[in-house]
Amino acid sequence: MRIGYYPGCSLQGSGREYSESLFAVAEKCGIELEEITDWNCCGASAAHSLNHDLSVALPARTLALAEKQGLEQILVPCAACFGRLATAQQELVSSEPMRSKISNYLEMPVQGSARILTVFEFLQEHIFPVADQFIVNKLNHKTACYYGCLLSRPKDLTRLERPEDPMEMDAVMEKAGATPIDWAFKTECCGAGLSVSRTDIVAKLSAKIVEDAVSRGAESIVVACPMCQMNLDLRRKEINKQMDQGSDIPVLFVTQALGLSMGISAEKLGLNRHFVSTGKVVSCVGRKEV
Amino acid sequence: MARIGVFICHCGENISATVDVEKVARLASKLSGVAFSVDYKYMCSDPGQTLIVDAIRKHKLTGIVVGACSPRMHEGTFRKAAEKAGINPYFCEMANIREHCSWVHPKSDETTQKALDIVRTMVEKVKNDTALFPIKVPVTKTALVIGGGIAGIQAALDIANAGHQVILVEKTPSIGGHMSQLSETFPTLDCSQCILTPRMVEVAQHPNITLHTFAEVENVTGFIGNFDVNIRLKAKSVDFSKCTGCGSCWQKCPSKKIPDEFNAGMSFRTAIYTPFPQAVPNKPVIDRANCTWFTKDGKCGVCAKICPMGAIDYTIQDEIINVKVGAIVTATGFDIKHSDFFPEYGYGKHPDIIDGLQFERLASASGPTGGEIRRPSDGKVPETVVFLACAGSRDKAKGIEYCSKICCMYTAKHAMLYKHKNHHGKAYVFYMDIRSAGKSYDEFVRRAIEEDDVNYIRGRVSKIYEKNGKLMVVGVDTLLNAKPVTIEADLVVLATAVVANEDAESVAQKLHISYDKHKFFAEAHPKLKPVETNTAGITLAGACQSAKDIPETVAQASAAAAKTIILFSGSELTREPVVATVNRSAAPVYTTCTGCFLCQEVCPYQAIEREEIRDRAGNLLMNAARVNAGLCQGCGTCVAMCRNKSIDLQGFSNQQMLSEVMGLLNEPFE
Amino acid sequence: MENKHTQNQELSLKQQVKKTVGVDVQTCYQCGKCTAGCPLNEEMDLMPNQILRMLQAEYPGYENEILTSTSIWLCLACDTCYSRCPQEVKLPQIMDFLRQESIRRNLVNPKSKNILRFHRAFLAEVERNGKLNELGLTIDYKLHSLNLFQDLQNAPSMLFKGKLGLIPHRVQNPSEIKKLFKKING
Amino acid sequence: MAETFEPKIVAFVCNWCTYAGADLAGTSRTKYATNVRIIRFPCTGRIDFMLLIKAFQNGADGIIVSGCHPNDCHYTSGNFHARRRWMVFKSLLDFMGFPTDRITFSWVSAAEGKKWADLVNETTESVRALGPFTDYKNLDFTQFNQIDHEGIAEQSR
Repeated sequence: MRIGYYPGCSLQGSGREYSESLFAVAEKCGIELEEITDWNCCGASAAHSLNHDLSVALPARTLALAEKQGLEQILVPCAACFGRLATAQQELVSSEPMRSKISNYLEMPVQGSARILTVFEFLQEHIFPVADQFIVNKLNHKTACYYGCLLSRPKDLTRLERPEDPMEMDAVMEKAGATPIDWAFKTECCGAGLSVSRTDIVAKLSAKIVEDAVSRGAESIVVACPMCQMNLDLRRKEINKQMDQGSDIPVLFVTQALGLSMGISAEKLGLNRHFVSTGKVVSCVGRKEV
Repeated sequence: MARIGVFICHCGENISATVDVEKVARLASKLSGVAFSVDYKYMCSDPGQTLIVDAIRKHKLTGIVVGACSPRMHEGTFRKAAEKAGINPYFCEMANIREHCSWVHPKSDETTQKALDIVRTMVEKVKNDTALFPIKVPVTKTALVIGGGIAGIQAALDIANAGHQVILVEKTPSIGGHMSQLSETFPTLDCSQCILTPRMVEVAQHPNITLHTFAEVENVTGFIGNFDVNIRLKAKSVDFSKCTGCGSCWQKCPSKKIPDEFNAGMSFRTAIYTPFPQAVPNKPVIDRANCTWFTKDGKCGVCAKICPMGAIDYTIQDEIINVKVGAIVTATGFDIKHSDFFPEYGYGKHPDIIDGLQFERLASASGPTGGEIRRPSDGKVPETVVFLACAGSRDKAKGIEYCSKICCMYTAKHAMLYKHKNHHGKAYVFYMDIRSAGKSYDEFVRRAIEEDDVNYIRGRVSKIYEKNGKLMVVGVDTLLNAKPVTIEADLVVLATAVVANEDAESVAQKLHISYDKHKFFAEAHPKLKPVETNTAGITLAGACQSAKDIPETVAQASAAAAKTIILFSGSELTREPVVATVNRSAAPVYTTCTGCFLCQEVCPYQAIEREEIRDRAGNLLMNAARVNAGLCQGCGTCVAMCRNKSIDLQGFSNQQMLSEVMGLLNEPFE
Repeated sequence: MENKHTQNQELSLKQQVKKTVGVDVQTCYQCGKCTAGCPLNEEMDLMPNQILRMLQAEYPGYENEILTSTSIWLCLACDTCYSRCPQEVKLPQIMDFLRQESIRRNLVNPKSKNILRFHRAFLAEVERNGKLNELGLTIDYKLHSLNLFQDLQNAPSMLFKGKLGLIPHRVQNPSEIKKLFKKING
Repeated sequence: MAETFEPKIVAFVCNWCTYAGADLAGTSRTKYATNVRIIRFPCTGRIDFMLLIKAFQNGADGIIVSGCHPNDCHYTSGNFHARRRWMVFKSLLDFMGFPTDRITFSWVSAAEGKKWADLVNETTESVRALGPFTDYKNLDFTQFNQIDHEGIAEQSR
């Protein structure tokens, strides 16, 4: 079964360790990902803020290319990209006029037929069945699974069972031998698109998240969105200013954590690319008790 | 040879203003079979009716057509007149030349012509009328009341006090229903059990009431006045004839960790149990799903050893009893949503986010905390309590668009009770609107705000989460420029939506009554038949029909009782003879019915029965359909369905309808 | 708008929302749950439910007040409001529309200009290469927003950690994307 | 100019909804075309569609069949059976080339006097546009009684 892959721009830049770790894990489990040839940017929040048609057309181009490539399912690890692609797909499928309008813009047909996988669906359906034989270390520590907005909402797109208290990432971390904590900010917003233009806001929102995770004894925060990761990691200086006492809790991608439990090297998983040292988590590999 | 009389009414000016009534009368007299025709100013007046009676007698009329108003208006009046004159009342037909003609058309020849057409049509119909006689159905003067809550109790007592037999069936081991769980009741704050328990005892002791607790209606057949009901008496495992209710069995029962339904899951009960101290009957039953004797076959048996009367009997089986009743009162009550219904409030994972019924138990003297309001998690007395109105109600996204009606009042009551017991505590109520229409209801809410200093915040709560032992209630005050407010609470009470019981649908299907999309039972008419169902003889009482408070429930229960008592007022009831009949004739034909029973499939009332036609020797000759006149409501769907016209509808027979069509058109319109 | 009287003049903002976004703001019954849950409610000058109420009320001057608010630019489209709204009002989509309308009517609040600049810089970058290059974006944005020193402490380390690529990623044929933009922007 | 053709419309209605609706139109004095003649059934479920054919055979130009709205049937399901049977019957008529556009199927409740008036007016206009229904009149029923011996002989050869 071919699995298409849409990295999106962040995974080639600020979030590259996400794709590095994802590929490392996939490779370990002998699963191939087929990148969509000549994919383009999804338009992110800029497009849907400024121009609705553009916010559909940009993802539509990628979807059209995927169809040309004959891909029936596409993995979109980046939460933001997933949101845009899934939303665009929904519009294409539900409105014939929109569909013809867009394929008109693109000068190529587009159906929006391919199934778009979240990183959780990918892990559950393709990695979980084979994972156990590759998991060599218990990633023995308390972790806070942080889902953010775009992997939880809207629920008809993200298909989470408990959109207000998701468990999908927790399941992955349990596989990795960690102990996910029950906390209150799983699906709160980190400030996302305002990262550059209103860093002050991002700092405030992210601070609440880090604070709650730390106050409940989490030793790491695990994410599945490059924007969440960047805000919680790159913005830590600003975040710490917002907190009574700062925190150096590392922020990992779920695939990095899983990779560690599979004995993949920290370098290969891009754990050196973080601003807040990930050493703590690396060190609790195979640790006895939590 | 038919001799029809035609009587055209002016209705003052109402008809004559636009229709040339004289002309209609004149031309009508020329119609074949018409022996007499006349017009008059007010046919429905006494002189008008006398005119008709005399004409029938004088001209030996076999049938009459009254050209006047809608049959829905005066058909009865003129049928009586015909009867008075000595002809069968069903030989009287109304030609509706007012509502359908004179009032909707201008004065013109067309209008007059139309009036004539209508009259002619009915003349053709009356020629094919047959003598019909009201159907008499015997009545079994025993009522079945389903549900032993306050609705069922009230209905049962009213009917019983009118001197009729009542069979009261209750699903749980005791009557009392939700009302017995309540602490105090709005707007008077009198203790719920204090006013309820006397009624419960009265039911138990009433000579006319047979009480079956721990029992459920299995199935219902028959029809108004003559229902045939099977009731399942679930195995109590206790011989009530021996049991004295001493209670030593449940005191000794080792399985003590079963969530207590009566205390809304906030305490535990034993496997052999009486739901609560004032239960009626006050004798225990064994909950076999949780009793080790049944789960770990034959283990334990302590209760049997301990019982001084030897009343415990593990071998008792479910028993089905059959009863015949004339009327049924449905009072199966309601349920509420629980806190696990709310994702944004934590899917019920916080023990200190509770629902209204749980708070009632906390506030009740007979409750798990003896009436002290303590939070479930650690038994601490909460310093701050937040109440959320409209939890789930008026929430399209959650599939409950309707208002649950009682929450505004009981939330005010809850806040009040809390403040009365904890003067220094803080009580907040998040609300959208305050719906307190009812006798001294709004005054009650004002009291909560003004005298008990409850802080009402207009806005909905978006999220509740736990932090350092506090519940963070994230809301908004829309009366302060939509100010976001987060309240740190120790206890949160959700006024969760009132919903239908989960078995409501199956109950409705057993009774053949209809229900709305929220599974509340449907009344026959929203205004004029609020307690009847569209199945004759079955009435509704209480919250099974829609969310209701106690006064409303009691009122409706008494109304249902009144309807039942009216039904029982005569030894038999009379019904319009507009029913279907399957033709019958002498041997060797017997009937043209071929026994395909398509009619049976389409009949909404199960009125079509299967009759075996046998010869004298008793050999089966054929199966044919037979209509149960008691059940048939006269819709005639079976008639349209019948392949060879073997079934027909009295009053709207094939011959009558055909003659109408012909009469309408066989002469020129204009 | 079938109504003769309004046929000729422009649609009210409420009517536009109904027509282009397909959301009827009349369904909002002002429970305020959207505001309560909004992560940015502390930053906003108009609360989400107030914007809906103002759309409903259509008092004179409200349209400008809405379109010059900073709230419409702060909205992160995190969907918290919609996911909890009892009346299922698609507020994020309304916000998207209001932003675009605010630009069209040239009513963007000066305080929000930076957010708009960032969005524009973002799309400019996409228009150039079909893909986003954070370095290009940051430079472009800083030139427009003129706060040159923000993030300066981060940039080098980002480069060092290989998070900012110096060689921009491109689609095979960037002109294709430029064409797409041209077509859509008309 | 030639006088306008006045179509004959026969309405088959149920007693509880549409008949009452027509009564309401009366009590509220809502004016409508005089072309309609009402035949009252207890329920649309009672209507034998062969009667429609009879009506056409006897000179009707158009027909209205109207009862309670879905789920409002006084007899809970009669109108559904009517609708279901109408579907089948209509496809048969269409197959036979019978002009089913002369038959209007509608729901009018006891509260919809105005809707009844509109229904009558609209139907009257649409049928007037269709012109008189002559197909039946043109049939020579006498022919049915004569047996075509030659034809049969032909066949048997």
